Amino acid sequence: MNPQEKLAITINGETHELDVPVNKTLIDLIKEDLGLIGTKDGCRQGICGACTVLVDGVPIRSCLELAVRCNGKNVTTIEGLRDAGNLHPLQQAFIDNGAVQCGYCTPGMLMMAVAFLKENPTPTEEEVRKALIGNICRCTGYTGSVRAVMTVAENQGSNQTKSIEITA
Amino acid sequence: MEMHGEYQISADRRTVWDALNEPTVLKDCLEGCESFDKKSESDFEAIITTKVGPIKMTFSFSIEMSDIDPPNSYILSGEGKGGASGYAKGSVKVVLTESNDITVLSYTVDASLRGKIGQMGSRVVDSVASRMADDFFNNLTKIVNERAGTIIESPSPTQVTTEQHKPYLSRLLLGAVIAGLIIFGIVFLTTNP
Amino acid sequence: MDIESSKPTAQDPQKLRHVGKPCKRDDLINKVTGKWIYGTDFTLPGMLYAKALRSPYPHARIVSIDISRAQQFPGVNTVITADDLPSYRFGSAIRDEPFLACDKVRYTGEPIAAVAAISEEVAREAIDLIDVEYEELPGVYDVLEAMQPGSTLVHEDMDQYEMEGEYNRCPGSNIVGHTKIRHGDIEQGFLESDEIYEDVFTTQHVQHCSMEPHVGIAKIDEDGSVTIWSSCQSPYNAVRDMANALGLPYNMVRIICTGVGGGFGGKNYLRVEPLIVALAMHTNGRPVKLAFTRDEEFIASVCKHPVHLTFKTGVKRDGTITARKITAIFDTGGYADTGPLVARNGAFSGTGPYRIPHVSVDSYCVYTNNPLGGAFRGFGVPQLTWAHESQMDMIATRLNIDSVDIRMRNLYDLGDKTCTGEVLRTSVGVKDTLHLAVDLSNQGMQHKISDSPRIVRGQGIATMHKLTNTPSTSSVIIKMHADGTVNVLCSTVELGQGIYAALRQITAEQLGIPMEHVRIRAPDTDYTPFDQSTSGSRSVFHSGNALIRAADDLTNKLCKMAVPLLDCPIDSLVYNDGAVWQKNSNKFITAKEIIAGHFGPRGATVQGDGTFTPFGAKPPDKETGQTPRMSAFWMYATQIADVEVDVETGRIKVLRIVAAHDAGTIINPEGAEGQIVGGVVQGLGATLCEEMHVTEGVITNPTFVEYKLPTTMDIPEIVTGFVDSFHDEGPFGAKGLSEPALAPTSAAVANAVFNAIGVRITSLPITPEKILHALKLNQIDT
Amino acid sequence: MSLPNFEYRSPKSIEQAVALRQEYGDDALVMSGGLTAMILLRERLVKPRVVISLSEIPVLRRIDFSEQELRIGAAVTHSKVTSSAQVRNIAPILCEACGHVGSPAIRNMGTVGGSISHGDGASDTAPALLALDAEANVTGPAGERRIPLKDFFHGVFSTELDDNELLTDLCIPTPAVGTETRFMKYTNTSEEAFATVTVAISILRGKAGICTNVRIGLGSVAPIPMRAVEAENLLCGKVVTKELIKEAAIMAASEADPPSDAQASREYRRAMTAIWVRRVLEDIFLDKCDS
Repeated sequence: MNPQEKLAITINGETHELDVPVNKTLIDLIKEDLGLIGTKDGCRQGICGACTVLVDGVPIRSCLELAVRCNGKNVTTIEGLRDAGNLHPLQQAFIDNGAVQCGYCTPGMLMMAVAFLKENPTPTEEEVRKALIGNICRCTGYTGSVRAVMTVAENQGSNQTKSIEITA
Repeated sequence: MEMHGEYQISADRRTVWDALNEPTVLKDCLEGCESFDKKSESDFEAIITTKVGPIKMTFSFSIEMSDIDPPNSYILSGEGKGGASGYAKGSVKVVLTESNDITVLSYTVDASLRGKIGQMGSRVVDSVASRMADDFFNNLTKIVNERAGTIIESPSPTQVTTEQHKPYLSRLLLGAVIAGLIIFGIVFLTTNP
Repeated sequence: MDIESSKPTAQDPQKLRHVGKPCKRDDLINKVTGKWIYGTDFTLPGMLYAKALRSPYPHARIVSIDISRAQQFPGVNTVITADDLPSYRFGSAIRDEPFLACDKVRYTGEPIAAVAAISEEVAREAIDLIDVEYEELPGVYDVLEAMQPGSTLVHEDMDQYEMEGEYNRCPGSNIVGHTKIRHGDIEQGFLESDEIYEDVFTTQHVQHCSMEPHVGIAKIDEDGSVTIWSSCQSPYNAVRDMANALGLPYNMVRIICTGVGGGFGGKNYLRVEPLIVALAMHTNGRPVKLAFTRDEEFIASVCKHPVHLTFKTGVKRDGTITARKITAIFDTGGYADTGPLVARNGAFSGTGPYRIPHVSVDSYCVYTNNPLGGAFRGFGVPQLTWAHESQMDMIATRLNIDSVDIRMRNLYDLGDKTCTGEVLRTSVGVKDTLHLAVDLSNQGMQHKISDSPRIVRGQGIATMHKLTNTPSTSSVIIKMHADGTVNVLCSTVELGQGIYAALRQITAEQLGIPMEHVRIRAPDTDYTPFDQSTSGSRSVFHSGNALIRAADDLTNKLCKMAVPLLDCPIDSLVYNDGAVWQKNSNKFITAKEIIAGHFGPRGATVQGDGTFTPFGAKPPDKETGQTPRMSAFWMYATQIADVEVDVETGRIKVLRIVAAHDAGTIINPEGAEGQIVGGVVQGLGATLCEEMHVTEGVITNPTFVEYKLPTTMDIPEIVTGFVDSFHDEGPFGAKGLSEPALAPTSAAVANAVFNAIGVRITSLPITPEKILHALKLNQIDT
Repeated sequence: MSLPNFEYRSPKSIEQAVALRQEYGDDALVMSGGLTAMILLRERLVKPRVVISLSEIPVLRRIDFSEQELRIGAAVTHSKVTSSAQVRNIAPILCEACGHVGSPAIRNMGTVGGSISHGDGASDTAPALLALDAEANVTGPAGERRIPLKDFFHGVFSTELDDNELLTDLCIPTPAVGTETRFMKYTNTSEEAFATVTVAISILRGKAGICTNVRIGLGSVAPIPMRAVEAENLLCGKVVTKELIKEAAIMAASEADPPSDAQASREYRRAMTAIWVRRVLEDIFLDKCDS
């Protein structure tokens, strides 16, 4: 058996103490050990973006990160976007703007969009496209997801509501 | 993938043969060659390890001689099994010509490589392949020239022609394959005539 | 009420409550929260993980396989090769493919052995311990060479394979399918023409790249019955092909569909299932799961057929086409898969939506040792459209005729007869799509014009038509619960295209109940009735019509049950808005009350059953391709592309694509636009940057690092529009929608590039390198 | 699908890391951002006994600057460089280069030191660092040594680093006043693809338009990130004209030794080297000559 290490990791606000083999990737920890199936495995080379999660608020490729390297870190997955039952505004906007068809790229794209909007609340469309360049979608042709992010940016900009603080 | 090149060695053909006669000389020229032994008149086996960056691969080769026209030219074809990391296959035609007191060794290689190495991207291989072949011939020229005296001029760079695109596996290790194949050819020639 | 009278009349749209209105899909809430379960997420207790050992050689004899080391590796449950299986062979058109390679391998990536182990890592390590001795054979990689008599045979014993009826093959050669169309007298046609132009076009290997790789789990019970959980498009294709391969009765093979992360045709037939079934036969009942890695998606699944197309067209000086002779050669790789059907489909749409009196088409499906060609969104039509729309512009230039005019002169009208002898009697909106595209295009563009002298602008147009696989059948069962809410049991699969929303709209409209009362979930062939396939843009038309019939059957039953409850004769009763009414009175009884009244308070379910097959559709004649009805419906589309070309680098920037489509009545407007935009972007990928580089049967770029898909930064402004068109046999007048979206894009872009810099690229993809090379040749000529 | 078995070490200081490297030699795989290491592991191209992670060595994630130079720790991510005000005002083309690496999430993981020590000819950041005349600060058992970046790359995936050394900093000398720098990454398939050619140029324009300190860095057009030395010599000490720019561009293209792959052929990469070196030079000398 591969050598194990003790790992203290917070996932979507819940802290776990686990013994983890050192060669376990973060995506395998999330999906196999913690049963959070929302993060998707598309290419295992860091190109398609379906495996994007937030580590301390920063979007990374969970297929190219070792679980043990996230010791003491705060990981947010798609399952962590819901805040007390209601959807994150971006989740609702993706539904309303035709940004989702097969849905396999959606979790990764949402995590990237959430982190991007937090850092850049009033982006131009060009900036939104640059932010999502690493999330490949084969069904929608991207116009829906770019429109969804722009809509949320405008709504947040206009009524200055407290954007739902995700558990990162 | 096709590769061909030419090397001018400042020694008469006899000196080139003598130098090439010593297996230790050949082993020094060929980086990563752990063993090579003669199985029969025209069959050889060799183990070659090559290292590119962090990647280390070991090939066990079985080689066969054909179209032997001593001492002018011959064709070598061989197959190397590298386990999971890949398969190598290639053939080399070598021609030795002598003009006044230098020997011109020209070679034409057709080789392909398959397996997991392709994951590193096909853009990697040509340069590695030609570099390793160049390294081999530089070493050879240096050693032979030490014996025969002066160096006439540096070898012409290896031209790499590419048909449309490279086979699946990167040609990363072709250099080892090519150099290895050429070596055996020469070894065979030297021991035969 | 018999079936015929229930045919939908042209209800005026305002009265419709659901069809044609925006509607929220009920699968999206689970997808944006990561709850939707795809095949890759699916696990079962005691499940084993599988890996396949794949051939590195495109054509080789298997001299020996030593699996002993793999068998002893800790954690390995089973290792199998072809010797552990009876000689099962599968294939939808021709049963030519073994579960595991036995005598020789015919394409790089063909599975030779398979391992089932307690974890993916163990299976992965064990695969490396299997030693195979190959004897490489000379392969055939050029499809033209593969067609010549005497060339290397990929399948020496092709004549012994069982084959579907309608494809004709030529044993002793590599030709596994040959479709012919003979209409009028082709030589006479060329005599009547003023000019004859012969042009050659080619297309490349393109991979579906569904974001979810192929995945499946198989389990075999003591009684020998096979259960497969699979992320597949067409469960009944899998039942038929697997049962035929295993020699089992159909009811012993059960396909349970998981969520699907994109299909695009790649998951329409068996691909991962044979391996997991072969392993499951040796794991003593434990389920076996195999999920392809991304590089297996390139080397081990099917891709879009590269096609060599020769178009010889005779035209009058005024642009009227008098004759068209087509030779299309599909490179279907080591095994046929559904190649013969794709070559056939391509042929029957191949002449383009043009009235041509004299037509001769020969469409071949040819074995090589290249990667496998299979079903890809468009089924051969995008390749043929690339040729006929490129040549149409080439002819327009040669005759100095405007490219819109030359099309208008030849496009079909209502009542015209196609080259396969079908009279187009309804919904022929191809000219309308041309007008709409031109109107939308003239409304100006967001993009400002570049002022650099190196950037040149151009615009191009392309028009197309496509049939759907005909005849084909769909059956549906509507099950009404005691509370009046409804489950629809159908085997159409939600791939992401939004089909369940459209089918729920049709059901809610027919039953007059709210959308929330209608649910559809993934099929299970033990329960859901037959549906031929989720492909060919056929689902709305066929499953929609089946739904209308099922709703009639259900409402008839409710009316019969209401007779004693309302105490009046059957013919005085009518069903409307979830209840049975007595005509010209306000007496009514709701469905809920009918069920309670008829079956008692514990309730029951009432099922409506509906089946639909287009009437009058006969398979085409094998020699001439003639048939009174080639397609249940014809889809039309016109696209206009605006491009900028950098004349120094050859780089193309597509500024805008206008897409005007005739899909009949649009059931779900938002969903429809999404299908067109997604299709256009897929079309752009195949036009500009997607190519599987295959050298001597070996793919040199099997990863997303070197096989590039369009990203958010590669998409142009996309303007979509739908002509209003009504198909008298379609549900509410609807036809089909998704496939045409990517067919005309390539030719529209190529025509725009020609318009910009006078350079004609005839091979896909249109790379900057090809443009620079062509520009240099031009400079030498001029 | 997971990785082969290995032991994991996460040293807390450079000294500990170097000691580990010395102990395990080439039986150890160093993981900085982890992008390349994870692909090598997953494809079983390497089966190291130990993986050494640099993610817990804070000093490697620092950016400091002094009068003479800007020092960027080897474990600084591409995102951090792109958003660093210090780097932006001292070496703007490095910000631009890091901003073109892969995609946002890749830039949050990949490190400047990781991509340089990998020795990839198609690196986006190496041409910029070459143009900036950067030096690699390397620490080994015998202590630190400085290697000019132009001598750092030997061949495909092979660099000056030997098995028990670590790249710890990249040091960029503060450019002289009047230095003009430009960066351009050209891809010919999709916007997210590897470069077809990357050009980074730094030129000091002295009085009367005489140019000195000319450095042209090229990526993806040779087995290693390279300097177009011949082309630089053509420009050095001269007043730059349109003609001279064309000449230098053609010279740079002839110095290149481009690979052929699925993205672009050797000939096309050479042609694009000439086009883009010329365009970048014209952009620098826009006022001098009509573009």
